[in-house]
This record gives sequence, structure tokens and C-alpha cells, in this order.
Amino acid sequence: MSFEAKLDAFSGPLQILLELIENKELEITNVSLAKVTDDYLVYLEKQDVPSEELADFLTIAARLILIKSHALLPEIKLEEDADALASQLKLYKEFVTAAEHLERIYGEGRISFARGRTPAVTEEIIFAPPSNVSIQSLQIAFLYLMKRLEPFFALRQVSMQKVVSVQERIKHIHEALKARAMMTFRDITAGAQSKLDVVVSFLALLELTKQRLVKVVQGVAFGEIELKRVD
Amino acid sequence: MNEKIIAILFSSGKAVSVKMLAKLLEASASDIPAVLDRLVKEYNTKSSALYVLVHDGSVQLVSNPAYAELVSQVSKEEVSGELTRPQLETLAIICYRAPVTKPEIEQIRGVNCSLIIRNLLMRGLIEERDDMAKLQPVYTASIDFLRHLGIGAITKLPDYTHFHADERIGKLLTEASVPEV
Amino acid sequence: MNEKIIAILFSSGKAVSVKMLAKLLEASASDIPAVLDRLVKEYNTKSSALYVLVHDGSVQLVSNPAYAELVSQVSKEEVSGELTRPQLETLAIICYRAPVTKPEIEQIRGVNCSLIIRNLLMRGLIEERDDMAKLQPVYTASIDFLRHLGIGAITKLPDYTHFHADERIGKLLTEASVPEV
Repeated sequence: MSFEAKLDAFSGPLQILLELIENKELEITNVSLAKVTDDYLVYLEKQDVPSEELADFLTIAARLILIKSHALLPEIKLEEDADALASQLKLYKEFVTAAEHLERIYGEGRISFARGRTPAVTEEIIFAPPSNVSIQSLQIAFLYLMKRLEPFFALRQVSMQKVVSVQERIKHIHEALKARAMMTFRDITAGAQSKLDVVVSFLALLELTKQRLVKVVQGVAFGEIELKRVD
Repeated sequence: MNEKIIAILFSSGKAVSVKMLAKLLEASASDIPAVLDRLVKEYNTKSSALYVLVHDGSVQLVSNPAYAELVSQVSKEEVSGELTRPQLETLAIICYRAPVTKPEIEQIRGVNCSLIIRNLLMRGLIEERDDMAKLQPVYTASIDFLRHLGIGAITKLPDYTHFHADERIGKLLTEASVPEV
Repeated sequence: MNEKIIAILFSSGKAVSVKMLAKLLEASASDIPAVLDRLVKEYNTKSSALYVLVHDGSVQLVSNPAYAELVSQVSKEEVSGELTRPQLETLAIICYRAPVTKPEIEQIRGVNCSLIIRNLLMRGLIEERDDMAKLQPVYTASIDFLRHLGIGAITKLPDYTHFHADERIGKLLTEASVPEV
């Protein structure tokens, strides 16, 4: 399957979130989001999220964890717009309905056909050179195209780096635990550059737990997470 | 005038811009929309053979979607394939909210849409153009996609007004603009 | 019945035999001539846009000869004037990457190119031939166009070797050979 086709078929993070909420027959509110946070994390852990979309999935995970923390410990302050994720999900739901409309009409096969054509080659061809074409303009056009493809090439590069980063983090934690039997999650994230970085560590941790390479203990809710080596 | 327009659209066989129509008819481009309105009313009836499709500054003469099954037996046109759910979502946002930018689409879907947009562009289902006010590319449905939906104009989509202009959706769009993590 | 026939003739784009029409309409071939007679009487009026031509057991939809001048103007407009930016880009891809298929061109431009390729063919700037290995048409610059550019061979284009062999584009094109889902 080609790079694009693979991504085209994959459900986005909001789709997953909406399904989780609707399966529990909940309204879209902060309370509901807090309730499905664990399910979402379990999904992330189990599913093979395409590396290209991992960042978006992790972003939503980070926001869910924040909302859940607030629900459990109201003294934790939410960012300026507390209901942003709920609003975004409601908006997304509107367009899920719109997409269903589109799917229905598209599926009806009521196509308006264009006028049939005879193949171009059999038509009378008149050589009509345009005035704005020269070897220089062709060269510039091709250079421009290559420049426009730059972000596209870069995107593939970044995606690749993202996979590497989770795997590297796993290796990093594993190595660190070989040196000492126990460490805390805070130790791992001490050098974190961004929230995303923290979530990548968290995901690596989930993966290690799944593989039963580490044992994780959290004494109290939102207390320090302790990692122990499984010998 | 009507018959001249039909003759032009017929011989071109594809979408003709309103500007080009005005030039060929030696008329003012500002007069064309009213003429097209009348033409559409006259042509696009339940049992007419042909439809006049008006979309995004272009006009095309096409067959009445009511005869799709019959016509598909003679048309060489390839019927475009299945659409995945993420593609349908992206198309729905573009159809109902056009012209929209990529960040606007991503805000609604919560996921990077570069590749999906590229794929839809390559399949000819959407079009990209630069928007002077927004200073970035905006996306609209292509006239070909409208043909495949069998609707004479984008406004004929179900609940178009609701999704296109609804205040609540506008408000949600503003609210959903989330600070970057 | 009349409208169905017009829709068939329109989308077919060429002459359709009476036998074929009967089959499509699930009617007896012997009934068709009378139907066509009535259709011709109704359609072929002095000011109608389209004419129904019945000749030698076949029927075809054409534009009213009264608009011949207007119609020739339409095709002239399509092949005259400067190239648009998308047309120029497509031409550049064909020059530097020839022989190249339509899906390959679309991978590089990221946009559907059917109409543009057709237009470049009509202007005689490019040529189409079947490729045995790729099992689909490939495009190259035409001899006339090379002469117009004032170069004896396509390899004389500036940066030819560099653009022709660019690795990242090569990799992109490998994916274009994967059939569309």
C-alpha cells in the first residue's frame, strides 16, 4: 500500500474519542472526556498508530490527561479555555454528520456525465507555441516544483524521526534501568523539550510495561510514578 | 443568448469560466450570472436530458443525473473509486465550508491533513487556489466532484445552509482554535 | 424517451447506431426511426443550440451549424495565448522527466492533470505514445516544440541531468506505479 493510501484509511484521534464517548452513551463534556481518558490511552497502546499521525494522537492524549487531572484534583488549573477539547469534538461531530450526507449521495451513483470525447490524438492538432515558454521558463518551473515538494519530502523525514524517537526512548529507559533497579518518571522526563516529549516518554513506558520489561507503581493518584526493573 | 451558451458549453465539453463565456459572447462578465440563473431554471428539470452545472465561477454542460445508469453504459469516463472515512470527512469540510484553508480543516479534524489533501487534489476531487486575503491556499470542491454527486450546485447539498452558515458552527470554529501544544 | 436519447448521444460523444440505441432503450430497432423523426423535428430548429444528425443508420448530437463561427472561436481560445502556471509546470515535468505517465506527472505536481495534458496535446507541444513496459500512455515533448525552443535534443535543457535523475523525485515516482485504490 502506498504511503498516502495507508494514511487515508486511518481513523483520526477525534474519531476514536467520539466513538469512545458514544459507546458509553455520554454527552460531550469535560466530565465525559475525563471518563474516557483511560480507554483512549489503552487504544493508543494497543493500536499501531501510523507514525505520521502519532503526534496528533499524543497531543489529544496530553489534553485528555490534563482534563482528567483537573476532574480528580480541581486545584490543578486548566488552561485559559477549559472546554476547548469538548468544543472541538462537538464541531468534529457536526462534520461527521456532513460526511455521512456526502457518503450517501456519493453512493447513490447519480452521476452527471461530461460530454463524451474522441481521443485527443485523432483531433486536428495545430502547433500553437505559447509566447511565454522558453528553456529558461521551463527550468524555473521545474525548480519551483522541486521547492514546492520540499515540505512533502520533509514530512516523510519527520514521520520517520518520530517512530525512531519512541523506540529510542524505550531503549533509553531500558538501558537506564539496567544500570539501576529503580527510577522515577520524573527522572526520565527531566530533560524534556516539550509536552510532546513527555508524552513520548509516557508512551515508551506503556510499551515497556506491555512487554513486561518494567513494573510501574504509582502510590497515590498523580503521585510520582516509579519504574522498577523486572528481573 | 441561452442557445449560444449551450452551443459554447457543448462544443467545449468541459467547464468554461464565466470570464471566458463573457468574452465569447461579447458581454460583460457581471451580466453572466443572471443569465446563467435563468438558464439553470430552464434547463435543470427533473426529466431534461442535460444539466447546466454552475460552480465556483465556471459552467459545464453535463447529463441529467437521473439518467446515470443508462448513460454510464456509453460513457468512457472512469467512475471514481471508493472514498475512505477520513477522505469523506475532509471532503465534507471542504464542500460545506469552502473556501477553507488547511489549518481550518485540521482544526476540525484534529489531525494533520497534508497527505489527504494531496491525495484528493490528485484525484481531481478538490481544487486549490491562492487566497489573497488569507495569504495561503484555500480549497474548494471541484466541478468534477459535483458531477459525481449529481448535484447542480454546491448549495444543493443536504443541510447546506446549516453547515455553511450556522452561527453555532462558526462559534465552535472560533472556540476550537486551540493554542499549540 | 427523447430526453434519454439526447443524454445518451451527449455522453457518448460520437455517432451511435440505431441498433445500439434500441438496445440501450430496451426498445425494438424498428421503432427507433419514428422516434428519431420526431426528435429531429423537435430539436433541429433555426435557433436551437444542438442538432440531431441522423445518417446511415447512426445518430449523432452536434452543435447547430448556425453557431459554427462561435464554436470555432471556442476551440481557438483553448489552444491560444500564454500557458498558465499549471500548464507550464506540467510541460516542464514532461520535458525533464520524459517519457513519463499521467500518474507520474500527478505525483510530482500533486494535482490532477487530465485537462492540462489534453490541452498540451491539442497545442502540439507534447506527444503521446503507448509504453509497453508501463502499460499506459507516456508523454514526451514534441519535435515541433524542441525546434521552437531552439534546441536539438531534450538533453540540452539547462540542468537536464540533474533534474532528470533527481533521486527524491525518482523515489516519489516509484510509488506512483502502485495502482490507485
